[in-house]
Amino acid sequence: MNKSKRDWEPRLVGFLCNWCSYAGADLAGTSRMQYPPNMRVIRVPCSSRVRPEFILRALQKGADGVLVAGCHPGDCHYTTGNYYTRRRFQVIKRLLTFLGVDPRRVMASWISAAEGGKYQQVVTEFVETIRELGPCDFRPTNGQIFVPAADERTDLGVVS
Amino acid sequence: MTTIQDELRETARTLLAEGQVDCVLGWAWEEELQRAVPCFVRAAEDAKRLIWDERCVVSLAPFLLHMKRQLSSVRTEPSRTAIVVKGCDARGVVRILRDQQLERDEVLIIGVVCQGVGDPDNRPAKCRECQYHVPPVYDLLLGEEPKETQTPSSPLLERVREIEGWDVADRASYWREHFSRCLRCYACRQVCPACNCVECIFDSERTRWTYKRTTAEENMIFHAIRAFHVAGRCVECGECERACPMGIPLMEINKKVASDIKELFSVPDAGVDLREEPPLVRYETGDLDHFV
Amino acid sequence: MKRVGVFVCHCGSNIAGTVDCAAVVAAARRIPAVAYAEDNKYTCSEVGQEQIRKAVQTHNLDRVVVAACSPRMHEATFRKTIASVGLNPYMLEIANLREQCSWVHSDRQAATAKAIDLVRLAVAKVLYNKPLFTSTLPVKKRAVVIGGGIAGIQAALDIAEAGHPVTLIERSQSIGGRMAQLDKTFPTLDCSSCILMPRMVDVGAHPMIDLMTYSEVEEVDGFIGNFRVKVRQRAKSVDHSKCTGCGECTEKCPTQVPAEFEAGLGERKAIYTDFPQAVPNKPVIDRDHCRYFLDGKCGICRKVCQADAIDYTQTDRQVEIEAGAIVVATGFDLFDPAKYGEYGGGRYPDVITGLQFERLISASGPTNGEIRRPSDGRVPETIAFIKCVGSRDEAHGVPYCSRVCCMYTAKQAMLVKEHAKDSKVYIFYIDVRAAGKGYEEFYQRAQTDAGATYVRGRVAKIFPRGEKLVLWAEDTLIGKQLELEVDLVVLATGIVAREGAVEFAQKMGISYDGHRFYSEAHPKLRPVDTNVDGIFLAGACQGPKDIPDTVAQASAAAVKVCSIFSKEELETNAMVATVDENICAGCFHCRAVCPSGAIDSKILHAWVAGQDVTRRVATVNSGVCQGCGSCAAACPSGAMNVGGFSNEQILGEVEAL
Amino acid sequence: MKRIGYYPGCSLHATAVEFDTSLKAICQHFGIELVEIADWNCCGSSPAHNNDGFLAAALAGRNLVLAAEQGLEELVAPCASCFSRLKAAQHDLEHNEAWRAELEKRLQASYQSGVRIRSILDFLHAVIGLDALRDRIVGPGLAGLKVASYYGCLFVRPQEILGRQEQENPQEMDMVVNALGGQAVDWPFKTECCGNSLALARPDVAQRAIKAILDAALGVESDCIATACPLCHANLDMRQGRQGLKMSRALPVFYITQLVGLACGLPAKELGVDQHLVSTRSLLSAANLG
Repeated sequence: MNKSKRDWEPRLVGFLCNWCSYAGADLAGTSRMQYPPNMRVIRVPCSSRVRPEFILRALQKGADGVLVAGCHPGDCHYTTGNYYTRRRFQVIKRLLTFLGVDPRRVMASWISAAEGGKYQQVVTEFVETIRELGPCDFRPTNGQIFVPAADERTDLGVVS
Repeated sequence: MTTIQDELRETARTLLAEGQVDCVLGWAWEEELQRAVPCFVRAAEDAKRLIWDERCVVSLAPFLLHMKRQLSSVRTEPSRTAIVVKGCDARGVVRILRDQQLERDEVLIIGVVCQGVGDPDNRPAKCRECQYHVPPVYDLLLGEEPKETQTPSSPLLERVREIEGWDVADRASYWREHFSRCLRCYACRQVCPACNCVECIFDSERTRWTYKRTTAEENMIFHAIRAFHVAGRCVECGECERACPMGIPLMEINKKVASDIKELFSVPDAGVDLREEPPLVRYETGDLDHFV
Repeated sequence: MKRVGVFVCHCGSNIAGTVDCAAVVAAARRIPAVAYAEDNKYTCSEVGQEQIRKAVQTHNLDRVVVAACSPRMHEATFRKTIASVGLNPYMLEIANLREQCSWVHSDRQAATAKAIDLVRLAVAKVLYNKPLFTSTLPVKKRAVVIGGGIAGIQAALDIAEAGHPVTLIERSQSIGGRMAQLDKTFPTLDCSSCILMPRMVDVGAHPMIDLMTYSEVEEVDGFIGNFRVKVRQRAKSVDHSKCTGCGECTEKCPTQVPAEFEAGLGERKAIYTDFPQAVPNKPVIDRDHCRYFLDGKCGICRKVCQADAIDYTQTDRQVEIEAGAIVVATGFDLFDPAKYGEYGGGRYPDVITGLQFERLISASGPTNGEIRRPSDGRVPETIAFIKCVGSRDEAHGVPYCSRVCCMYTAKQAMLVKEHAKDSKVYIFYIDVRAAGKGYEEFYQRAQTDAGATYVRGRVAKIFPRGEKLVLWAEDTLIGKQLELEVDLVVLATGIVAREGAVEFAQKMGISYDGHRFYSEAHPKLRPVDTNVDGIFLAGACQGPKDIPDTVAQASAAAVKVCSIFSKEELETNAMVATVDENICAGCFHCRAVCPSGAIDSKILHAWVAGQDVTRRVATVNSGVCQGCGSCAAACPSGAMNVGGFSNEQILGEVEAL
Repeated sequence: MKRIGYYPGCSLHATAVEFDTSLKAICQHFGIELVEIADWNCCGSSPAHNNDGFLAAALAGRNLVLAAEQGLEELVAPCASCFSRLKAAQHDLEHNEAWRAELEKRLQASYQSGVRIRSILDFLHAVIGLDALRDRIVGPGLAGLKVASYYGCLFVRPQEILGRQEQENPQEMDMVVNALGGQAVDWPFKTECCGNSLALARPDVAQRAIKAILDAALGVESDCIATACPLCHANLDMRQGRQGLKMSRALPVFYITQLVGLACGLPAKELGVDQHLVSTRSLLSAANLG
């Protein structure tokens, strides 16, 4: 069913909070810190904006690993957002592990706006971990990636 | 000597006669179905139809939710309903009250002391490990409180620990097999006191939360999200597993989440205290922090 | 049918250097919903923006994706661009091809593939964008300035001069801060008090400035235009309305305690003013050391006070101030010399800090301006200044340069000539940094006129030998170790963040860097803003700096405050939460997680089957909501959504993975 | 009867024999059973770790394996160099999987971490305890004897292995001296270099270092110097006789264990105080000790 590991490149999704982690990622950029290009970043106002539906849908749409990143507890721009993230994420991660998703596929990290280096390190290590782990066998079993009929998605369609 | 059932009927009759309540929601025996079914008694003389014995398995709490939805669309002047509850049902009522779907004065809780329902030599899992023989919340209590009852071990929790012990691939195939049988009939949602959404995201047309296919993966997403939505609020009443036509062990998932939450945030059981706060909408600055 | 315009930017070579922009444009054109796609060299330039405007009109686009630098850079710019041609400013999404793609990947093929993906994600998201609108909120035209040093004083005066009321909050008895402790200032050697005191008097007398000394900020909430600042005014035990500042009580008070203002070299009474020219020039009682409060005896100050101003019964008062903007000017602390065991900082009395030396040469200081050794009061014949003590020092966690020590050490060396002209001065340094205006010339004068001997090398050890202090050092220019006997050692200790800076930052909701200095919104373009709109920074609390830069920042912060107050109303955040009342079940989990208390409830009436039926649902106060989205994640049914980051938009991006 | 492992190291059986005899005397006095590690080997000292990291870790590491095998969870290594080498080996073997595996292969024994290595100062504080010292001194104990406590380098550095915060102004030996009724003088040369092995290769450099230490001790009018490292003792005691030092008066150098013995009234013979080059007799008789 899944592509052989040789020609497979890990696809990662990162939900980055706008005030800290996204800014940290930008800092890694302005400091020209190099890291693998496997991460697709989705910006959210706060890490507490991330719903479990997004994480599960991402895994199902071909992501081999999902990162949720936010400000260090106490530094949240909205003061309490990441406290809720911390509670929700621990419950959803244990639940997914229980239901058979490898725990290393879903991770959370506190990355401040001043920690460009940490963002580079988290992404690099995450790509390596997922490369070892192999593709996420979460896609529908009959092999082809589910693509709704063209008319049902007139507005978007599929490019690659 | 008078049985609980007699006391129940007498209580219902007086409540209705004195007009303290508009309706008493209890169980009645349905001959053709050979099953005890929910019964809405509105006239005092019908109180004698109410029964109480081991056949009263169905939890009546969710019906309060449905009544409220219909009632609010029909009745305006304040109505008050009495409901007959076992320990686990009472936790369901607390759930509905704490989720602000009902005002406290809209419901009168008649608690009955229960030693377990269903088939005596094959009790449902929830009865075998039940700690709430006496409903944690009630206005009236029928039956004497048992002397002291030691807290039984939890076979369900042991089962969860066992599953946790397997390696990831085995767990994945275990659940994939169960979820491949799920019809998405949503019975588990209909009987759940914690599922009080007006429109469930899985029915939503506007926002494409999920696809309508019932593959093992889609069903896994449904069950993971359902378990998360009720996380910290599930009162472990076991109705979802009982109602599931395909025999999917939903209580194993609920027990897993409930024990995780208890361990992570050291909070009491859900649906026991009328002042409880759902743990996932609160925080402590000192919460555990496994993050990198 | 939705018509998306995609504009891929080269950003000179910043993006085009690693990403094949033409390929990205070609890929974008293949997306059905994309009606027009082009690339240009500088999209944010006037030319680039004009091309967007033209394309929107000619191709009748209804939403735009700009694939360029980080949205945190020019999202606002491009929103104005599309608004100028009639599009709702929020029908825009940015794909971050620079900071998170071209700059961080070197392989052109992989970077281009990722760029295409990022554009696809942005297009997928923009398809679900909805027009959003701001509303307005009244601005409370009062500023709160926290910290009464030169930064706070300057900011307060500038704002007050612009005609807006200011509350200046200072923790100690008097305003003046670090500058009041200095004798002279570089590079002009003019007297610190002479240039500071007039400003302090202006603040004390200014009709628009409420001065709250001996007070601390306890809590800050609210948002730009509508902050609520809770301040604890500590009991002064002196009724300043009656007190005439005659000083009789301080004179007669029997209790002597070390004076914070004198940096440990001098004493003050239990009822005291920080220094003679203090503003307000009315004392406060230090209840931790006053005998009356310790054991109930004494009460001399009350006896001698003709104005009957002493009032032991005063209690702390909590004051809540409504303000539209806040300037943080909380200043800095000095590196603790005791951490340098090898120099005997804090153990040998004649090893002092630069600030203590300032107090020695200050006319109002403990030695009335004479340079005397704290140990035996003798005038030191040889003095050694050691620079970079707790600066540029990884081992002690202070890797940065504190910017001011080279200049004030040169100044102090010149002042030795004035106060003790026969004394010999050595200055141990690594590099001399004199980058300000007139600074290099000042440094040259320190060597020629003052005859200070600059020795390039770090001092390894200081130890007493008889009356003298022995320095083991090295002179790296001549490659020799040297041993030097001196009478006084002055350590130029580095500037570090205030103790408690982190707790204060968390109280304000502003972020701070690895060294606990407060973080500016952008190091080059927004040096006085913080990440919280309406809160500005001035002075060393943002990082080590000298007085000219501090005053410049203070005036900059003041202008930012005045620009807020120039508007009658403030535009509120457009990207706020919204409730779909049809599916809200009224469980109010949203309200439980809302950090700004923006969620309320209301009763919905519906006419059903001839009956008026009621239902309670949540409502959002769009003025207060900051758009964090916690509620949207806590709402199981998705009734609660957030403009700009709606469930549909994020799911759209996830779909395009 | 408290039982604790003992790793003497080569110098305590040779030039620093009085360190060994005084330690055994006070252990006997305080009822502590010293169990010398059977078949212990050389700790490698400076030559090993200057040449081959693994050799240094293995040499010292073998002693840790022996200690664990002989059931000694806790051991005292009085010599500062042995203490430092054992701690470094423990640190390396716990962080370097390859070296650990190699050592286990060569010794055909498994390395268990967790043996608690105590310096002599740690031993005096944690095993005997300051209170016990105060209780057991005879009469005025050291009777106000002014002692300059000299720590040298290996008790306070390197920080990543010893994890000490205070490296410039340590207090452990001063506290012992005060507990013994002596008067620990505050002086700035507690951790300055004693010249170490340069005393052989470059006597001129070593002499300058030693002179600085001795002059500083004389400068604060101390009666004697206390030390806890055989090499420091050798440099400060043996080299005092050189003419170049031109010292105003002789300055006896004691091991801290000898001072403990003296304060507890143990006979001088047992403490080996007469085996120093700088005579201690006149000072001790003046203070009627030993």
